[in-house]
Amino acid sequence: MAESEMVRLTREEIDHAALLEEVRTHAAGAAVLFLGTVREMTNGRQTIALDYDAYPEMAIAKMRSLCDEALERFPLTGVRVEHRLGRLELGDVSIAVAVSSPHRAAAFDAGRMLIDRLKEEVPIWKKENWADGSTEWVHPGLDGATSQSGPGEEARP
Amino acid sequence: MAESEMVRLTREEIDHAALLEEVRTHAAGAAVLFLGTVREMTNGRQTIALDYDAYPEMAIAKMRSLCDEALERFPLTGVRVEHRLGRLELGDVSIAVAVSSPHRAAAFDAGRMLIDRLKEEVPIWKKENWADGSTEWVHPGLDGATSQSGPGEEARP
Amino acid sequence: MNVSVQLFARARDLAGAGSVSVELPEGATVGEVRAALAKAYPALQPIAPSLLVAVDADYATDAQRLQPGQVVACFPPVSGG
Amino acid sequence: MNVSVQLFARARDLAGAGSVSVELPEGATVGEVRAALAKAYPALQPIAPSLLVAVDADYATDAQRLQPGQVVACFPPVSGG
Repeated sequence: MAESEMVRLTREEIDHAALLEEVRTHAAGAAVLFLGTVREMTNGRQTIALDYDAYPEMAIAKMRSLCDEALERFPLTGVRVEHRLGRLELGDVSIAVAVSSPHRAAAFDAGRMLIDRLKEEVPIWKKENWADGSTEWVHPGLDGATSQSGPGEEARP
Repeated sequence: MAESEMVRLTREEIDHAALLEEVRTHAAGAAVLFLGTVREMTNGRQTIALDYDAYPEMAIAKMRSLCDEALERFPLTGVRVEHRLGRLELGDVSIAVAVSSPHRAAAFDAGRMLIDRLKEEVPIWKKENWADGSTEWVHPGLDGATSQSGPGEEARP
Repeated sequence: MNVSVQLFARARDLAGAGSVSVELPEGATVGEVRAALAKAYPALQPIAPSLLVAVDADYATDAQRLQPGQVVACFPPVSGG
Repeated sequence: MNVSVQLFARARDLAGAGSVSVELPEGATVGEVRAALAKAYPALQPIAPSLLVAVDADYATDAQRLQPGQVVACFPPVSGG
């Protein structure tokens, strides 16, 4: 059933409380839940919403292999990763990572590793919808070739 | 009101979902929730329950000063710490730490600092109720002078 | 062989399509896919060196040779989380 | 002066009380409280060197002098979390 999948993509609100419950077990002494949330200000610019898009088959495969790697490197008793796609408003949860472990060090380290690596490797992209009406795909390292468009315009280089 | 206190002691179940909500804000891009939960096995011994006791006035004061220190050291947008006291069964949440920050590094680091320092400095103690019927206050560094008692017996040195 | 390439994010916007086709010799490399894309879709030229190519849902190097039937995708650096 | 000392966890169990009184000269130090406790409650002797003393809800050093009216507590190493 979908509820027991280790990794998930969703277009609905992420039920992070349920995700956290799924990693809790009597074998664990620690659980860490990380939430990425839509922040209003980035480098002095105001966001009104983010659009998240993914290459779903590969995103799922990459998220799964990151979880497998975390399970190999750390003595975890549970791991779940869920990413939301589509339009997200300010404060919405874009990503939830939940891990549990007998002891806290592994739970913190695994949670941190999962979100760090996910941001580098998983084919998901966010588009900023700035308060000034422009939009911009976020592609780290591509600043010299930004793609912006005003409201109602087609995207252009 | 009690709900907005930065630090809390409670004898009820910790509403960690509510705690996490309290640190979420549009200024944050990351939130980290840490839960300490009652683990069944410790060094090969089976626990059936833990009893937590505190020196409440000092515990609250110390928890508050740890949060103040975290707010000074890290660019946090929210911090909450709640510890449960009394009898806890397997899997129960004994402690919840929730922090939020514009970026994830500070949220992870502050959460880790808070739980690490709480375990060293805040006057709260746990008593193991082992499956063999014995009980034992946990006092790190006092292993040479353990205090155990069988069921129904008075504690003895 | 005709290779269908899925595009995402800014690459899709620049090409104006989520999936495009390029004609390549049998046994072409991933690097040749990238070059053919930039030639067929000049709007992709400025970001072509940074485009990542995935074959069968895994990152591929430019030297890797394509087999018929493999699924190819091309996209700029990721920004999830 | 008569100093009331709150005890916690194993210290309370060993002394058999959550609060005990010890008689000390005016201006006694925290170290003297610890020594007086161990003398009045021999069961505390084995853990006395590890006992922590708090004055007015803050950790105190053995050299610190007590003022009348201060709240004193004594307990073994903490294990919350």
